[in-house]
Amino acid sequence: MTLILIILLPLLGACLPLATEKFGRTLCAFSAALGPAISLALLLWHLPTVLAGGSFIYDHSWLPLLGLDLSLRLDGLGMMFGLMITGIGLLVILYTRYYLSPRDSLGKLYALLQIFMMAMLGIVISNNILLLIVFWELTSLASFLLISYWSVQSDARKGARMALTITGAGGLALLGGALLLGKIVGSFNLTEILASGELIKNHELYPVALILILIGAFTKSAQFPFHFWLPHAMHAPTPVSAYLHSATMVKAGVFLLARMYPALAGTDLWFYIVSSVGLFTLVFGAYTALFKHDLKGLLAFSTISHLGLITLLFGLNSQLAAIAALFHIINHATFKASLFMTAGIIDHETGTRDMRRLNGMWQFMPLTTTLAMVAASAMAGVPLLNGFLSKEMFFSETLNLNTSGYLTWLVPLLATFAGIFAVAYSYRFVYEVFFGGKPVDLPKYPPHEPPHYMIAPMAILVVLCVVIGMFPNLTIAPFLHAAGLAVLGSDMPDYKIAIWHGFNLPLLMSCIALAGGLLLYYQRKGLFAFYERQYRRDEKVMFEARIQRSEQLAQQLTEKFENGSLQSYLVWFFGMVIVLGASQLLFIDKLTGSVAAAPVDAVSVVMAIVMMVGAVGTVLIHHNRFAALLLLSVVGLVVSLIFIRFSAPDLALTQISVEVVTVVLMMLALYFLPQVTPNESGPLKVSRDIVIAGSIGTGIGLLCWAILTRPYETIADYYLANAVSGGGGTNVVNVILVDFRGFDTLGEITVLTVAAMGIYAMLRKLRLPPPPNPDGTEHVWAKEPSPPVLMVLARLLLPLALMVSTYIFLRGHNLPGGGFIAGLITSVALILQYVASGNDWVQERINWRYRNVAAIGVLIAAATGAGSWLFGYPFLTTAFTYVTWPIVGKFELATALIFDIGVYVTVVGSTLVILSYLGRLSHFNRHAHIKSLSSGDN
Amino acid sequence: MSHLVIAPILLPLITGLILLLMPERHRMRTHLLSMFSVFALMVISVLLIIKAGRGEFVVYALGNWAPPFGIVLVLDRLSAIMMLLSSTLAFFSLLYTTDEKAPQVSPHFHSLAHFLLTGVNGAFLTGDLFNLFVFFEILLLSSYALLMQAGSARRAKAGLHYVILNVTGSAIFLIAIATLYGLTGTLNMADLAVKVAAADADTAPFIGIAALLLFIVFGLKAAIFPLYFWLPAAYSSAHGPVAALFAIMTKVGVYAIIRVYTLIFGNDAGELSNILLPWLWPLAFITLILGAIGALGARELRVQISWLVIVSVGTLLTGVALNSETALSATIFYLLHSTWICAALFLLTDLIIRQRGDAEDRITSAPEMRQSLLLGGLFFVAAISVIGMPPLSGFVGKALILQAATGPQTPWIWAGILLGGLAVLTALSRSGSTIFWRMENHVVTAPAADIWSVIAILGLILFSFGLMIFGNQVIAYTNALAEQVLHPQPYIQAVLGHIPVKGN
Amino acid sequence: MEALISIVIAVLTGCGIYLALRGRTFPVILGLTLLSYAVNLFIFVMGRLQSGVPAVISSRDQYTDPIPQALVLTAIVIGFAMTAFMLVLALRARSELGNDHIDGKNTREETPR
Amino acid sequence: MGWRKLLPHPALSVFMWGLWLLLINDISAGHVVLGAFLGWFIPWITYPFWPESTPVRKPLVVMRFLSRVVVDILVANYVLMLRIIGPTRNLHPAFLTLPLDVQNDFTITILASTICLAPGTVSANLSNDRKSLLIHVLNVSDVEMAITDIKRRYEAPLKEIFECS
Amino acid sequence: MTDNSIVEIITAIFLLIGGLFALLGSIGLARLPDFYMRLHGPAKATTLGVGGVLIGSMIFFSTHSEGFSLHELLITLFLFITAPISAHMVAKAALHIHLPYVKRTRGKPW
Amino acid sequence: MLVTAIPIAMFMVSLAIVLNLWRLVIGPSLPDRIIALDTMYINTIALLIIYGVYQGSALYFEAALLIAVMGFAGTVALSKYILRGDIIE
Ligand code: NA
Ligand code: NA
Repeated sequence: MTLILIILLPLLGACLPLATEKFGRTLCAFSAALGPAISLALLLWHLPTVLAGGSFIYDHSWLPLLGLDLSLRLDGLGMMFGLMITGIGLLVILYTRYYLSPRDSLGKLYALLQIFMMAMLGIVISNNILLLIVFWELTSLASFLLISYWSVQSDARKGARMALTITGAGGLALLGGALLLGKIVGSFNLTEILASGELIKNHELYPVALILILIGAFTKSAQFPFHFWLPHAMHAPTPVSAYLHSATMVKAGVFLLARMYPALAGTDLWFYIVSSVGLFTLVFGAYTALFKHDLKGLLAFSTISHLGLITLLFGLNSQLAAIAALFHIINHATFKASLFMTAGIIDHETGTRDMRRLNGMWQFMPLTTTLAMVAASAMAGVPLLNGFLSKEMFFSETLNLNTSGYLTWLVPLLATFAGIFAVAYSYRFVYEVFFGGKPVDLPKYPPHEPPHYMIAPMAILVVLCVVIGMFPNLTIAPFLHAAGLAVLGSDMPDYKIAIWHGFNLPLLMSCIALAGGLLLYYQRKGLFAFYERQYRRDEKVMFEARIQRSEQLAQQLTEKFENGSLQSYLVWFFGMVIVLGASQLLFIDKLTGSVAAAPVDAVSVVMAIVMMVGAVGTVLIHHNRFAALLLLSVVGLVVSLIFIRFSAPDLALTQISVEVVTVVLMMLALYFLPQVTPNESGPLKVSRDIVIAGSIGTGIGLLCWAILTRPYETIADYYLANAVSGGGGTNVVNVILVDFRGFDTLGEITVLTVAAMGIYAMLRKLRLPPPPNPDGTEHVWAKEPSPPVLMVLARLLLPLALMVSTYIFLRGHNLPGGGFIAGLITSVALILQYVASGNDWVQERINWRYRNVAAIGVLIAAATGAGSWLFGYPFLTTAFTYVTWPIVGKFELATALIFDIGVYVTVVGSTLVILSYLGRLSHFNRHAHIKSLSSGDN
Repeated sequence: MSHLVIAPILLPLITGLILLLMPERHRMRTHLLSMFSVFALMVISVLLIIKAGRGEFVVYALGNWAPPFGIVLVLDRLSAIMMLLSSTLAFFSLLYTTDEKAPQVSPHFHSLAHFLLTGVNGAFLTGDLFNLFVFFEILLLSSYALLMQAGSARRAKAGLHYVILNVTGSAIFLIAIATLYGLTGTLNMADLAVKVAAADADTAPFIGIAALLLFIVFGLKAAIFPLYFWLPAAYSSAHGPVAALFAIMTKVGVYAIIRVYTLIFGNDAGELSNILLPWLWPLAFITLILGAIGALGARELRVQISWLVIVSVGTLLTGVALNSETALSATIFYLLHSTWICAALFLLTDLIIRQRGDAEDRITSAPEMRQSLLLGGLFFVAAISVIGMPPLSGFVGKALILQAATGPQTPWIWAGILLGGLAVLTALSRSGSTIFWRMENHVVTAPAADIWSVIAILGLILFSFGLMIFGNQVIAYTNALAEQVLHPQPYIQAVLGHIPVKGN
Repeated sequence: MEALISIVIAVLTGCGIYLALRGRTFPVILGLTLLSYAVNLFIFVMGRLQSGVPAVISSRDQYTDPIPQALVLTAIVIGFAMTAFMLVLALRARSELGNDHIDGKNTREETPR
Repeated sequence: MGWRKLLPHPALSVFMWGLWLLLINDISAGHVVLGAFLGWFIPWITYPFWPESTPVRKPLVVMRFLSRVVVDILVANYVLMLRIIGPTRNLHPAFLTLPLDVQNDFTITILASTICLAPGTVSANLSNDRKSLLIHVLNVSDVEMAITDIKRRYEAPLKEIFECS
Repeated sequence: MTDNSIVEIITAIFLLIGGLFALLGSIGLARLPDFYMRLHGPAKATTLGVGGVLIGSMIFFSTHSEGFSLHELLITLFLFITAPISAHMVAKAALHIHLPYVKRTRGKPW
Repeated sequence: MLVTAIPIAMFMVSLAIVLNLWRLVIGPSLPDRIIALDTMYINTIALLIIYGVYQGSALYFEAALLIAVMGFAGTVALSKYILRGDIIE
């Protein structure tokens, strides 16, 4: 449980600074330090056991089905990192208190730092690789926010995005690798994974898993070729750099190498990849660092180089090298953090970090100068400082490669080479900032020593460098031993950290490095010129350009498909239909089935021809819209004849009614549209469309033929058998509509109502003048609204039509008819009134809110359905009974009839909403038009 | 007998109708009724989940007609969880519109939203293929109407494309249904499963045509390549709350694909077993990739989020294509996550648009937002989740799907999902950092976000959190769900063995 | 007869799809209407072709299959609702886009107001 | 006036009653009752659309008029049909302007309809002042004769039925 | 000759006459030279033709099922009410757009 | 008798419909087309009635009635469109 506390305390601490910020900076800093301090204390509390080789484990089931558990383990490696994270973290908190200008929110920075700290602690004491990844990604996110702390600066934003993109990508790769490991081992528990090294390394997926995990580690640790985000992360406030980019974030990558060492290391693949990446990064980073004029830029590349060194050590597949790597992790953290703090102090005091302007600072800040010199010396590998010790181990390991070939001499050579550069840039750091003449127009002048409390954290770290360097066995050895145990297990080699190993090759290399470095620095002129000529590319610009290029490409590619052309979308759609349909149809051996076709009669052929002429005619004539509408009506008419011909009178009734209402609707709409379709399609497009239309038409025709010539078993008999006894009606189609499948009908009238509402909503406030003729003239319309002859007759027809409607409605259950058709007849009769006498006239006579009518209709139908609940039956269960009344005689009462009334009411309501609102459209516009005319007169 | 199963259809239907009858000026009353109804719906879905969680099928025979003759509603784990998803989504989307000053909500917004819910829930519940068509139409028409609530050139164009494509899709849907009926003589999905499995070599290829045509229809709704082209324009032109509601619609397509291609054309379908699979996974893969590319290239936040919807569809259908219990379970988990988060992002974008003046949600520098910290924070969290970074649910969903990948296409799927995630990360980090950080020096005078709007967004994000925290229970449920869905025999027996209430 | 009806459906489908691929709203709606006729006929004939035997229970013992008929009825109504909606949408689009092109492209014969 | 509201068009009601029985093809008691109800109900509910009453007088004249129209339709149609399929060059079409004596919209409507039904004539337009009717005649030799013929055969009886006061 | 066959013959005659008139009306529509002349065919002949067919049907069903079948009268009535109005409306439309008429037509439309 | 008369009558009406279609396709004017369509509706009624006699079934009567009603409504609306453009004003 305390393990969780170790992780969570910083998180809890994240809230405190935000709250205490307004009570002063010191309190804010204290509140920020509280969490990490307790975490540190808890770690120290566990320290004795861990140093003795023990470890603490906490297991809590979280998502066992995913394999993600809240499983924690505090062992030597975790302890080492944990102390580093909390310890340096506390120093950074203290440092930040003085670093940050009052303009910036201290609380926010603390909060983000603490979130980061929590994530980092989580990484190092996770005992579940998925949990590790959770924390891993959290560090990426937190660092994103930290780097972009000054988000108004474009560079900060870009740097943050770059870091996030690169480390995020690495995180994804790591996730992949981890899942593969889980697949191989059967568990995500790190203890189990680490114990299954042999299994993993012999698995066929090992190379993939290894590479994915290494990508994760390398991106985080800024190894080549993923290194470039780190220099640009320097736009973060310097405490952030001191923390993230020396001690923690970038160390997560090498931590992962250490953590996974038992499981993944030891193979040739590991050796070649890890060591060559490390080697290259080491050399490249050291080389580049020398030429950076920005203090933090220099430190960033130096960090890259040192991380390369650590990586190289892990890559060497030797236990001693691993120990050296662990050692260097600590050493690098101490001197690099203090150097970043130095950079921060310089920046803070002078307002610049440009080494070309900074000179002779020792006069202004001697204490800082002293401390920086020590730290830089540690970085350079000067004896009696901690950097020297691990570097010596490194040099000696490069000499003990257990491979043959050119690597045996190349590695030590390049290591020395990198050592030379390290000395050179360390020297440059010290010399060009603190000595070497007078400062050149500093933004702040004169600089002076920063507050003591700002120097204190740096001083503590420098003291550590010295103490470790001088008394390694008293200070660091136990920690290193414990960490080494965790990494290497029982294979712990015999090793001795000593300042003096006698005159040997590593010492020689160190000496060469020191001497060569100084020499190099004083001969730097030509080298700088060479560098300026050779190496002028800016990764940020390139990265941004690459991202922008990929965004542009993405956009172009997207617009290829997403071109805003409905025709193109439809072509894709129909293309899918053709491809998928053909994939089946083309491989059919027997198209025609076993059922014989019925004979053809002359009238049917004639009517079929009429219909096809109508359809083809609609296509040919479609530029003349009104005429096309008329031809379309022919098709609709023949469709209803086909329904009649093949025994479906209900369908014919519905079809013919819907047809007319549709045509009326189309005319209402056509009034506001151009009367003529321009000829826009080129011959290519036309032939393409003909091919598509022809293929699908043929396909559907063939499918239809194939089905019609095949037998099928149908459930129809059941309906025929139960329509009268169970549904109370002899018209089976109607009984299906109101009873067997009444739910469909309820849905269907809902659709109608929704359509009406949608149309109403769309027409509200729509202003739309009818378009002019193609030649630009206005249409000339008749002056008189309606011929009186029509008005008179329409009124006469209304009762007649209502009678017919009643008739159709009442007989529907037993004979063709029903609520839907009756509703349409009523609507058409009313529409006729609108057509004949105009909107206002009808509105004076029926001022229903048609929308409500439609809604009430659906409610009636639904309520009828729900009525069956009262009797313990499911929704829409119908009941009917035969009643005998005097005079009237026996007749049927059926709930289905009430349902059908609902249908009727809905149809009337929604049809009238649609038609009357569409009709009113011109009304609004005409009034608007008149108004504009009259205002124009005045 | 319990009528609870039909409540998710009837409750929104009747609410929608009553809302239509209420006078337009009673805005708050309408809103309250609407909210109350959705809340009740949420409670009902929870009850149904509990019911379905026991592993039994609840078969509700409408009109008391025995299947396959009447229409049945079938509640199983899959339909139950989908309804929970739709009701929560609706609840927060409607909650978002509480703001009195919000300009966009037209008088019929609430009733149309309820009709949409009717359609969605009906589609989830029905056990009848034609009835599925009817509910599809209800939800489509409601969505058309919701999309076209107010005018704008962009919306009109998007709406036109959306409607015409879907009307064409409906025609294909009908042809597929008719073909199935013409060859098997039934519409009940369980019965179809039996009949299709028994189809002989003579008729099977024609049934196969219907099967593939159905995929085109569902694929159009789900927005799979090459049928998704309508989506970015339509979703991005809709108002925030409408777009948030729309987040469920692609999932209806995904649901239909899962249902039909496991139940009817699944492992036991004889000649037609898994007829879809050879097509599904490459298309899903392309969808995923093109969606990620689209997100990368987007110039507006709304458009970008629309592409994220497509990415999620690609991911989901990849999961479906794997045709295994673990994969399906992961898919459902991811489905819950992606729907909630995409909805939250749509709502959030709406708030952003309101505070950015003329720049709206274009990914360019603009005046500072009034509440940039609040909105930025919400965006950051939602973005993390949608990218699939820990510690939010997207990570779990993605990890589950990756874990479930097996077979020869595994490298593709891994590459697709991981690289897609990277593209989305790049895209969102660009849009987020530009919108929230690249600010000009003055602030647009816009009203502060309504508290309910913020709560709605937070709520959706919290659901995503919940998925992570209660992940194990959720995964246990989705595992059981996947087991149930991939072994449809009990479903078929439950439906075809259903006995109507006596006495009719 | 089966061949004849298949040809009719094929022609209707083809014409409908061709028109649906045009560039202006009105012809597209005409095309979709044609397509819906084709589809309705297709559903209808799935109950096979029966002459003179409506699904009304009487003394006859032969009937046509009522289910496709019921489906067509629903399809007709839904098709009507969709057509109406599309028409109004076309008006809305002309109002917003200034012309009746399905992609809102400005063309010669009409300039946006 | 109470009964006028309750039973606005008694003749129409009776007509509708008959119509119902005609439609339903069944004179069972139930349908007689239902028909009576509908015959009352439908005119009552559509009353706002047709508020003016059109009292029909002189049933004898009505009968005479109707039979004349029917005979005209039957006999003259035959002649006309022969002309349609015969050589079209022999047809002598004309537009006639018929000055109207009848004033009531309803009467004009009936007249226009009758002219349309009558062979060889179509009433094509009604002037805005409702004083004259434009008629297209398919084949006419004497224009004046035709006009007086129409006035005598159709307009006069209609005026007598509906408008003589 | 049985009653039945007499009825059949009468029915047949009415159907044939009706069909013939319908055809004649449509021939008129198809071949007459100008719109106003073409209008005459459908306005009357076709209506009459349908009337004939309806009478045939009335006779047939009155004798082939129990009771009279008079409901065809309703269609006839309806057609006779509406056909003239249709013709009038279309003619009015034609006049409005100034459709040309053959030269020999006497009188002028207004 | 009836057996031979019905096909002949039906064929005559079908021919009439073909002639209507001919007029409808060639136009030349819109009123021509409207009247052609109207006539086609009426001929369809005839066709239906004859078919009803042929089948001996009264079930086609309603369809015929409805075609009459709808045909009229359609023709009126179409004519009004030419006259006024705006059919509901
Ligand atoms: Na019916
Ligand atoms: Na109008």
